[in-house]
Parts: sequence; C-alpha cells; structure tokens
Amino acid sequence: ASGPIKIGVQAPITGAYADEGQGIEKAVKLLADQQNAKGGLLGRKIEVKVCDDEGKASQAAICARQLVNDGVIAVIGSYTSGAALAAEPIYARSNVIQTSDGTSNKLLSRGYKTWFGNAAPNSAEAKFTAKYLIDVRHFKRIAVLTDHSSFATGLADAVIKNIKADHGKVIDKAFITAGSQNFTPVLTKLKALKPDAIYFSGYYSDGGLIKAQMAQLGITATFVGGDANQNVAFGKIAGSAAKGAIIVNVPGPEQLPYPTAKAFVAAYKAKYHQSPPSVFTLTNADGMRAVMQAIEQTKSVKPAKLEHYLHTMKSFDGLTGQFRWNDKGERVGSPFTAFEVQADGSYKIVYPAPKAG
Amino acid sequence: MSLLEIADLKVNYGQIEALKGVSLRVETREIVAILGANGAGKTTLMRTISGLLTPRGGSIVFEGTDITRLGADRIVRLGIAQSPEGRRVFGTLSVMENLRLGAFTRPAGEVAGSLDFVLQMFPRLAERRGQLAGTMSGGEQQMLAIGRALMAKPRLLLLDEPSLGLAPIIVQGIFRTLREIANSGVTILIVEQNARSALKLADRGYVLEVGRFVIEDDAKTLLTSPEVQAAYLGGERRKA
Amino acid sequence: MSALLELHGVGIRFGGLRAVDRLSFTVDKGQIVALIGPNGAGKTTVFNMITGVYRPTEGSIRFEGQDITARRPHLVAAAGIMRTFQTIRLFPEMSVLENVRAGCHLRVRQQWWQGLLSLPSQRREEAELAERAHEILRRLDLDRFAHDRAVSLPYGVQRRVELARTLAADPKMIILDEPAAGLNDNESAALSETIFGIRDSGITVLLVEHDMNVVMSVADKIVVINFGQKIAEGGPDDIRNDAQVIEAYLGRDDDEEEGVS
Amino acid sequence: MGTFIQQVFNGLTVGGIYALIALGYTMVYGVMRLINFAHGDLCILGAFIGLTFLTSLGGAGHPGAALLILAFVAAIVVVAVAGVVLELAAYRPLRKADRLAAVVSALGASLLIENGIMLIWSPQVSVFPSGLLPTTTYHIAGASISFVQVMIIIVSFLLMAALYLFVNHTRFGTAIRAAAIDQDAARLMGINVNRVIASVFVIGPALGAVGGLFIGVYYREVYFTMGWTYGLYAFIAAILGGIGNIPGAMLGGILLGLFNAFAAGYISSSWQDAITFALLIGILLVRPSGLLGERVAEKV
Amino acid sequence: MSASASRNTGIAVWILGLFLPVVLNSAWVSVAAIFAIYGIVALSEDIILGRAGMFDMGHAVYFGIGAYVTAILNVTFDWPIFLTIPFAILLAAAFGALLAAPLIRLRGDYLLVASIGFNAIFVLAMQNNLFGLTGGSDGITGIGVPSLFGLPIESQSAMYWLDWVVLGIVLVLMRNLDGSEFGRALRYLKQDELAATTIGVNPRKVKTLAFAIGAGLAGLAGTLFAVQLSTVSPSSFKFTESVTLFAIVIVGGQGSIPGVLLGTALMFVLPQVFRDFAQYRYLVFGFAMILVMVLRPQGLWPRRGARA
Ligand SMILES: Nc1ncnc2c1ncn2[C@@H]1O[C@H](COP(=O)(O)OP(=O)(O)OP(=O)(O)O)[C@@H](O)[C@H]1O
Ligand SMILES: Nc1ncnc2c1ncn2[C@@H]1O[C@H](COP(=O)(O)OP(=O)(O)OP(=O)(O)O)[C@@H](O)[C@H]1O
Ligand SMILES: [Mg+2]
Ligand SMILES: [Mg+2]
Repeated sequence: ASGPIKIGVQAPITGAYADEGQGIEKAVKLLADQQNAKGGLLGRKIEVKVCDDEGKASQAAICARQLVNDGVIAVIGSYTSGAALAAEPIYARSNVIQTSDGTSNKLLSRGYKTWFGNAAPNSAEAKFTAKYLIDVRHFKRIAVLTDHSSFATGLADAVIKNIKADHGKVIDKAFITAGSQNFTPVLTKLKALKPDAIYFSGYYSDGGLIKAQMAQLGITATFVGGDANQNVAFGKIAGSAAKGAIIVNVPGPEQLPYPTAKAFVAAYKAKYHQSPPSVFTLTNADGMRAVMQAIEQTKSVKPAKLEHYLHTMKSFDGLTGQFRWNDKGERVGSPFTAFEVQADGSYKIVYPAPKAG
Repeated sequence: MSLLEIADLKVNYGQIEALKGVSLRVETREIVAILGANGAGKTTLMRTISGLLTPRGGSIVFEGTDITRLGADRIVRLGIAQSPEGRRVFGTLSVMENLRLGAFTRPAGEVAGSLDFVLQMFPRLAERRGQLAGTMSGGEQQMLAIGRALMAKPRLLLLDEPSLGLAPIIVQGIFRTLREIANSGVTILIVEQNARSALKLADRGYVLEVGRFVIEDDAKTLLTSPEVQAAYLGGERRKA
Repeated sequence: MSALLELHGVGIRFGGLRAVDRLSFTVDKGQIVALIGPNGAGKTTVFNMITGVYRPTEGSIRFEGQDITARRPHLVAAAGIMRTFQTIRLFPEMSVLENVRAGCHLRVRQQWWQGLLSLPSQRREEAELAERAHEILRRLDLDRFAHDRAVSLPYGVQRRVELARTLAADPKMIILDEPAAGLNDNESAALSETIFGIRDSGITVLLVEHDMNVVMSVADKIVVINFGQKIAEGGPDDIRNDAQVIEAYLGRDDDEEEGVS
Repeated sequence: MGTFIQQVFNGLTVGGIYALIALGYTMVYGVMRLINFAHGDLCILGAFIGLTFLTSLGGAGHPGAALLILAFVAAIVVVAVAGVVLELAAYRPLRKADRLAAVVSALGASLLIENGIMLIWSPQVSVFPSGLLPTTTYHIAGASISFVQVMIIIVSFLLMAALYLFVNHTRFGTAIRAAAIDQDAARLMGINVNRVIASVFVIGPALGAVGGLFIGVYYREVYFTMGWTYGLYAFIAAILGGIGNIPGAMLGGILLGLFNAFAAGYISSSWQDAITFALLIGILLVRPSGLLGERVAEKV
Repeated sequence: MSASASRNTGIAVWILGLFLPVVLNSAWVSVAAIFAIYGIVALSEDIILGRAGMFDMGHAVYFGIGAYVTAILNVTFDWPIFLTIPFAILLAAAFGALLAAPLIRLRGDYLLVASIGFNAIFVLAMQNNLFGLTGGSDGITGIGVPSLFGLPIESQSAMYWLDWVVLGIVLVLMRNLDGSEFGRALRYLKQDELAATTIGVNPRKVKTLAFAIGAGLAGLAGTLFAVQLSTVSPSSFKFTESVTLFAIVIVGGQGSIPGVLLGTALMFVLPQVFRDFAQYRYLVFGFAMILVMVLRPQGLWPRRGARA
C-alpha cells in the first residue's frame, strides 16, 4: 500500500471537555509532525484525522464510523469513558485499534482485542492510594468525596474498596456537583464528622477549590486528590491553601522525570505556547507513540499484527513511565507516586521516598 | 393652516390595503367625528396618526410639522394623545399609576390639576385609585383609558370608540364633558359607533368606507342626510 | 314554564369588595333575559360565576334543576351553557371556520386513539362536523370570512364569529356579554334579529348589554343590578320608567325621551 | 449550632451570587418576556474581561484596589455594550414574533458567546490572581465567614435595593414597567420603548458583569462553560422568586443557595441537586407564580 | 401546496429515504439513523410544546426512560428487544402522565423550569444507580440487537431501516393527530385556554394526555437509541439535550411536521457538516441559530395557516 498512514483522533474539541480534547488533538498532531519530519513511518507520511465527539455518546458513534470510513488504522481517544464506550464496539468490529484514557471497567468487560487503555486503571491507582492512606499515613477517619462522573465515581468506589480491604475506615462517601464551585455545604458536613483525611477522586478544577474552601472553613484534615487533580491550575486555584495537598498520580507533565517526557512537553510548549492541559494529554500521546512504535517494529499496518505486538510487548517506554498492556488491553505497571504541593506551588514526591542521589 | 392635515394616506397590513388614500383636516378647537362600518379602517387611521403604524404613502402634518414618520413617543410630545381601541390599560399597574403614565411627558409639577379634573369626571376612578387596572370591569377600564389620555393635556385628543362598553348615563356624561374640553381649547377627533350622539356633539363629520372617505360634511347635515341615516343611524324603526 | 337557570343568593368578594351580593334571579326556558346595570355593577362577574370561571363565595346556581355551583367551566359547557366574552376571546391564529368548528367540540364522539388511527368512523364524523360548521357560518352570514385568520378581522365580525362558535355546540342556553359593543345602530339592529332567530331555534338567551336599543327590543325580562345587588326586574317598559334605574343607569338622554314618546 | 450557622453562610454567599445574576435575568424578562439564556454567558464574559485587565495591567505584583475597580468598570462597560448589541442584533428583530423565537435566538447567542470566550481565552481554566481582596475570616458562633463572602452578600443587597427603588420609584422605572406590559400603549404615553429596552439591556448585563467578576474574585477560577451553569441557576432563582419581580429574584437566589446548602449538608450530597429541584417544584405547586410573583391580573 | 399533494410529497421523500444506505457511506448512514431517532423525539416534543403550547424543557427524560427500559430488560433480564418496546412506551407514557399532574398546573416559564427540574432529577437518579438497575454514571452497555423472524437486525443499514420504518409510523400518527379532535383540542388550549374550557375542553385531561402520548413516542425512540448505540448512559439524556429538542421545534416550526424534521436536520445534521470548522463549530452554529430565527421567526417551515 502507499499513501499516508491515517491515524484518527476522536476527542471532545468543543463542549465542557474542550480543553482536554484539544490537548489530545494537539499532542497527536505534534507527534505526527515530528515523525513526518523524520521521514514518516515505513516511508509513508502520517496523516491525522480528527473528529469532535463533544464527549457525547451519540456523536461518538458517528465519529467512530466517520473515522473508520476515512480508513484510519488506529484511533486515539476519546477522553470521556462514555464516548469511548459508545465508539468501542464500532472500532472493534472494523478492526481499528483504539487507545484511550478511559478507565471505566466497562471498557474492558467486553474483551475487545482492539482496546488499549493508556491511562492507569482505577484498580491500580486505588490500591496505591489505599496503601498510602492506611499504611503510610495511618489515617483513621477518611472521608471520600467524588463527583458524579463515570471516572470519578469509579475511582472513588475502587479506593473505598481498597481502604476497606486494608482495614481502614471510610466515615463518609459524599458527592459534589462538578463545576458548581460552591462546595462549602458538603465540606461543612464533613467537618462535623472530624475526618483526618479527605480523599477527592474528581477533577482539579473542583479539587483546587475544595482545598481552598477547606482552608476557609478551617478544616485541618489532609487533602488527598486522585490523578485528575494533577494540573498546574490546581495550585493556582487553591492559592495559598494549596500547600500540603497530596496528589496521587503518575508524575504529571511538568514533573515527569523522564527525558523523553521533558522533551515532549518542551516541544508542545514551543509549538502551542501553552502547557498540556493535563497528564491525559501525555497518556494519549503515549497511546500514539505506542501505535507508531508497533508500526515501526512490525513493519506493518495490519491491525492483527499491531494488536499482537501491543499485547505482548514486555515494556513500553512511555512519557508517563514504563508500562505494558495485558491481554484485556489494560495498562499494567504504573509508577504511582504521591506528591505534596509546596508553598511555591511546586510538587515534591513524598511516597515512595525518592531514592537518594 | 389647519391643526391636523392628512393627505392621501395609504396604510397596509401586509397585502391588505386598509387605507387607500384618505385626506382629512381638523381645525383648532373643532370636534370631528369619523363614522364607518366595521372594518372600514377607522382604528387604522387613528393608529397611524399616533405613529403606531407607518403609512405606505401620503402625509400627516400637525401644526405645520410633518409627523408622518415620527415615532409614537415623539408624536405624544407634540401634543397628540389617544384613547385607543381595546382600552389598552396597563393591567398590572394601579389606576393611579395608569393615570400618572398618561402624563408621562409632562413635568411632575403640572399634573395635579389634570388629575383632579379626571377624578372628578370619573368618580369611580377616584374610589378605586389602588386597584389593579386589569381587574376593573370593562367599562371602568374604558373610563381609565379616556382619563389617561386626558392626563397628557393634549392639544389634539384622539378617541377611538370612547363610549364602547359604557353605561348610557356615563356616555351622556362623557359627551357633555367632551364639549367642555373642546371649549377649553382641545381639538378632538372621535371615532364612534354611537353615530347619533357623536354627530350631535361634533362640528363636522367624515364617513369612511373600506379605506376611503365617501362623505365629508357639517355634522348637522350628516345627521339628517338620508344616506347616513340609512347606513349608520338605523332610522327610527326600533325607537318604538 | 320551568326555570332553566336559577341563581339563589349568589355572591362573591374580591378582597374587601363585594362585587356581587346575594343576587337571585331566574331565566325561563325559551326566554331572552337581559342583565343590565352600571359599569362595575357585577354583570360580567355573574356570568363568570355561572360558567365556572369564578367560584361564588355564597349562594347556589342551578341549571335544569341541577346544582352547577362552582362546577369547572368545561363541565358547565357540557351541561349546555355556552358563552361569549366582553373582551373577545377567539382562537386568534385560527381561521373563522376553525373557530366555529371548535364550538362542536362537545359533539365529538371519537376517542383520542380513534383519531390517531384515523378510523373511517372518525373521518365520517369529521366530515359531518365540518359541514355543520359551514352551515352555521352561512346562517350568520360569515361564509365569506371562512378562511380568514380570526385576529385580522374587524371587531364586529369577530363578535359574530364568537357567537357562531357558541351556536355550533347546539347549546341549551347562551350567555352573551355585550354582543353589540362596537356595532353601529344598523349592525346592532341586525344583531337583534339574529338573537330572535336564536331564541326561535329553541335556545335560551341571557345577555349583558349597554345598548338600550338592543336590550329594549329583544328582552322578555330585564334584571337590573347595581353594586352587585338587584335593584329592579321586569319587562322593558317597567324598567324604562323605573326611577331608580333611570337615576343609576339610564340617565335622561334627549334621544331616549324622544324614543319613549 | 456552629455547623448550622456555617451552612446558612454557605448558602447566603452562593445565593448572593445567584441573586446578582438573577436580577439581570428578571429585569430583561420583566420588559421583554424573554428568557435571556445568554445572560449567564454575559456574566462570565465580564469575569474574563476583568481577569484580562487584572493580569495584563497588574503585572506580577498584587494588583491594588484601584486596578480592581478599573477591572470592574471595564467588565461592566464591555458587557453592557455586548448586551445592547445582542438586543439590537438578536432580539429586536423578534420583538413582534412568537416569544419562543427570541428564546431560541438567546440560546444561539449563548453558544456564540460561550464559544467566543473559549476561542479568545482558551478552553482551559483561567485563574484569578490571589490577594485581590483581604482574606480576613470572621468567626461567628463557631462558623467562619470570609470578607469576600460578606462583601458579596452586602453588595448584592445594596444593588437589589437600588434597583428596586429605581424601578418602582422613578419615572423611568415606571416607563420600564409600562413597556413591559404593553409596548404600543407605552408608546402612546410618550415612552421611547426602544430606549427603555436598550437601557434594560445595559442595566441587566452590567449587574451580571458584577456578579461574574465576584465569582472570579471569590472562587478565583473561571472557564468558558461556567456561564451556562450559573445562568441556569440564576434563571431558576428568578422563577422561584416570581420572574419579573426584583425582590423576588433576590429572595429566589438566596433561597436557592440555602436549599443547596441544606440539601448537601443535612440530607444527601449525592442527591443535592435533585432535592433542590424537588423543593423548587414543590414551592411552585403551592405558589404557581413564584414566591413574590403576582397572580396575573386577567379580567375576563 | 394542497394537503394531498404535500402528503404525496411526504410519502415520496420517505420512500427515497429508504435508499439512503445504498448511496451513503456508513458514517452518514448512522447520521441518518440518529436523525430518524431524534426526528421521532422532536416530533413527540412538538406534541407538547408546539401543539399544546406547554414549555416542556425536560423531554429527554422520556427519551431516557425508553432507552433505559430497553437496556435494563435486555441486558439484565435478557428480554428480546422487540418485547421491550411496549414497556418502553408504556413506562415513558406513564411517567409523562405522572409528571404532567404537577406540571400542567404551572404556566409558561414556570412549567419550563419545573420540567428542567425533573430532567435534573432523572439524570441524577440514573447516575446514582437507582435500585441498582441503571448502572450509575457508566450506564448500561452491551445492549443486543433486535431480531425479526430469527434474523438479527445487525448491520448499520438494517438498523437504519428499522429506525426509518418507525419514523414512518410516527409520521402517520402525527398526521392523523392533526386532523383529529384531540389534535385540535391541543391547539385550542394553546391559543386561549379559557376560551377552550368554555367550549368544553377538559384542560387537565387533554394536557395530561398530550404529555403521555408525547412521552410514549419519546420512549419508543429511546428503544431505538439504545439499540443504535448498544449503550445508554445518563449523559445522553441531560437537560442540554432537552434544550436542543426544544430548539429543534422552534427552529423548524411549531406544529409543523416537515418543519420539525427540517429543524432536526438543521440542529443535528448541520453540526456534522460543520465539523471542518473544528473548534469554531459551535460559534458558527450559535450564529446560525440567531440568523435562522431572525430571518424566519416562525420557523423554517411554519405550520400551514400560521402567521407568516
Ligand atoms: N393586525 C391586522 N392584520 C391584518 N389586517 C388587519 C389588522 N388590523 C386590521 N386589519 C384589517 O384592516 C381593516 C381595517 O381595520 P380597522 O380595525 O381599522 O377597522 P375599524 O374601522 O376600526 O373597524 P371596527 O369598527 O370594527 O373597529 C379591516 O379589514 C381589518 O380586517
Ligand atoms: N379579579 C378582580 N379583582 C378585584 N376586583 C374585581 C375583579 N373582578 C372584578 N372586580 C371588580 O368587581 C366589580 C364588578 O366587575 P364586573 O366586571 O362584573 O362589572 P360589569 O358589571 O361587568 O361592568 P361593565 O359594564 O363595565 O363591564 C368591578 O368594580 C370590578 O372592578
Ligand atoms: Mg376600530
Ligand atoms: Mg362587564
């Protein structure tokens, strides 16, 4: 075959998740440009096809068909689990690789060979989080806070399960309405329960405010946030209150210790004059990089070969750390860390203890 | 120069020609009555003079000023007030607020006299100062509409069927008062279905038929004209 | 002759105002009864209580011997009373024909699902009722307006359409609130004829009207109210000469005096 | 007890913001019978304008009070202009049409402004500089309330009172109310209806800009889709109080804030919005025209 | 155009629609399928909004109920899809009637807000995994395909035909509604409720029925939606979806069948065409919405006899 190798991006370019969607689009295009500058893949150029699914299921189904018709061999996206779910069977039926940051268990439950989750699954993060909360910090009264999104409730439930498995105590599971900004009512209620830690599984735009409002209400409990809290804006929103917040994640775009990651973030900033909106930009970039690597290594664009390669490779050197995929397409092995936000807004890794030297 | 001079006025509603070229003049201190069957275009003429409708052709000149294309609010300021068809009182405002709005264009200090005059003319309004206009009976609203127009202390008063829905005794009172108002220097252009009373009151009259004036004459003459009798006065048949 | 409509001590208050006060009167079958009185006397309010738009605070209303006090308006309509409004209430964006056809609503036997399925029986019924509406238009000389939008019609025509709508229902009684308002003498004379025609077709008529020509020529009985209370009742001649009525309502118009002579 | 008072403060603060936005909603509605779905977006536009002023002129240091006032002025001016343009372009041509046509036009305007903000300021969260206002916290009966919260509550009360006096006790206010009821009849009184409506589209959005900027300085984060959320809540607040009624908007906003706080604090945070809406629907069943809305005076 | 001519044109267009899968690629076939589904929901919204004049801004609830009924019965209880349809319709209709009881006591914008409230409550209930049946925020996945006489309706084209045929049935019902007394009673109520009651229309009954029928048809569309996407989740039935449905009716033309379908096309298919505008897409779309309303305040294709 000749002509360009087509790669799809299915992401929310407009709507509430537009920043994340546009970040994914930009990252994938950046990687494609870089590769094309080096002469492309197998001597062919890479062409990126983008489809805006607005984060909606019905649009996602249309996008999936659109991209399949465009002849893409792999699709990066979508950002939301709901949109990824609606598109998944269509890609599977057409034998198009799909790599997304969606972490809903339902994405794995159908056993599609074409699915590759590029973000760490909730289960792994939850296990790490529970261990940190119970074994490392010895918190006795933990309150769990989440929003209603599929991602955050999934993570919160997994964390609760693991805390209980570790014989910890969850004193309350409470909800916020994402984007409503006024979280003082639920925090006031939690304050009365005297927690020593509040774990929040939702997004940074809410997390930063929660941390700020905790300070305002005089809540002394430690704030522990899930991976979606890791964003430069978290510290800015929380302002002086940010100090002492703990965030659990693979290291974020700015903090990633790996040289490849540093180079990528630098190139991204140089090209777009802004930072990637979140770590999911990078996990999706890893999805793109893995697909490119598979094509290069197998010297093929046949889906079956690529899938086989991706399922069986021992370790992938990702921007977001070393990992591999199991036979369900679940990302295995992620270097979770717990950061503490410092007074100047920078992050310090507090667990696992950084190796000296 | 007449107070109001209308020449070849043409007004359309979409495709429908409601006025097909009417000309009319009203002299200062005159009372002029306009008669005509349903749908003849009387209301259309009144609304056009007030600037609520924009004519397709022709001109309206008031005291030498061309007001053909002036906005309704500007026309009021020139001294033309109207008591419109369908009353159009401000239903959720009180009787008093409605009356005060009638004097919207006048300095606040000058309205007290007009208010007294109106409340005296319609004692019911005085009794019901605070009632929401929308809950007044039909006739009470009609009184309010007339009173509100008087509050503007206009030089030209346009009345579109002022007697509509009013009790006979009130109608008689109003027609008597209109004479007084005219004598005090206000010019009146009145549209009436109660043709007999209107013609008795008026100096001159016009008869409008499907968008055109067909007759213009002295009111007394019209009152006795067989054509007008047959068409608008209903003869003496039902008087028995 | 039995009373078709009976009001017994009916009253209503609006805040502190007693708009209607212990009012009683009857309307016999086949009669034309006029309710008159000064502005704000409570005439429209009486109509509103009869038709269930307002709920009386005291008294009772009976129709054909049945208590209809405070019945909801559609049930009053179903009992056979149709009305017009002082401020015309047509369906403004519908044609004259559709407005009149609307009056047939209570005559429709089809169920909603039959309509959705468009069964033959339903279509037959539709055709019959459409024909009926046309017939009434012809009767009231409205057929040339059949396809005009109601709101664009001159006032007087709108009044006639409203009347036609009540007739389409084939009611036992119609209640007309100032049907002659906005009509000139000729037109109101024609209206009187129409009202006679309606009465002759077996429909009882109750009306409010300020046009004394109409009232005096059509009414079999006149009930006069003031401040919500009955001040006189009787035939046209009694009323015309009743001092209290002249004082409160009729006044002394030169015209009227000429007429009485 | 401390918890209870704290919840009251929590509710009052957000309620004050809803109220500020609802005032603009209700004014426009009062005159035009228009649900201006773009109102929330105008408010957030105000926040972004203010932010741009603060960050571009403020430099690195803490912006002073003068700059903050300047930011408010700039936001108010720009948003008021936007309001008038919106009225001219999207609503005026529809004044005589079915009123739902203007509602849909407003929905279009909402999309337009929201996406305009996204394109100009990026889809990411924008953060206000810290230290704009004193961070003093007062402690009352075991509850804490910050300076900004107190200010929001006071300012929204003052604006409401001023607006109420303006609308009910000035000639121009009466003109606004008359135009709201019957535009043609208002013109017959000598009222320049176009000017009245334009002025409402100055006042409403200007108040909204204040509300939007308060959101910015209090929560310190703004993003482009926020206008829709706040706008919706403000609209609901206006309805709750009786739409078109100025004290009603205030009351509705405050109550909505309190409902939210008590629902989350005492019943179930998971069902918070559902409880709030259930309460709203319950109140409407008892008072179908909102708490302070008058029964429509319709005489038949 | 006379009534029969326009009906014949309608039938012809519908028949032509059957051939779409032959000429379009699968992405556009799925656009067409989803168009048909949303067309049904929009028509059902039009019964309440456009015809009865009740400002229902929570119509996605009934659409969602239908979709969830099918999803739950099919996935959790293994029912064949076709068997779930009557239940999807009936439960949605029952909810329509139930919610109508409080809603119809409210007027205009108050009704609008209350219906928004019901929509928010519905979405939250689904997110909170009501009775452990609705699957929380993830919703329900793995919905099967219907089979007809043992043949599964599996291909994109087959699904499209299913949707198109159902749309055809709904169109016939809507047309009958127009000529029926019930349909007229809705219009009476919309134009003047008091006048309508004094000619004998029972407002509560007629309005409740309008809600029930509108909701039932939306429930039917919900089944098709669940099948088309093979997954349902709360985000598909959010209040913003109701807003879109509301706008579709107004943009297209209230009470006008071709208008509502055209509105669906504009509000739904146009954004697909606008994809090339990337992030400018909804800016352009918002602008287009204003422009359409300003140029055609009565809607793109107003109901015949409506004010031009
Ligand atoms: N809004 C409108 N749209 C269309 N046509 C209209 C409109 N208003 C009035 N017309 C038409 O214009 C013509 C004149 O109407 P107009 O109201 O001026 O008559 P009129 O003499 O005042 O009648 P009436 O005695 O009934 O008040 C009529 O044929 C009427 O149908
Ligand atoms: N909803 C209401 N609220 C307060 N007052 C009312 C209400 N409805 C009527 N009224 C008052 O009750 C009295 C009777 O009104 P009604 O309309 O019955 O008078 P009417 O006899 O029909 O007068 P008209 O001849 O002027 O039509 C009036 O004074 C009116 O102001
Ligand atoms: Mg007229
Ligand atoms: Mg009356």
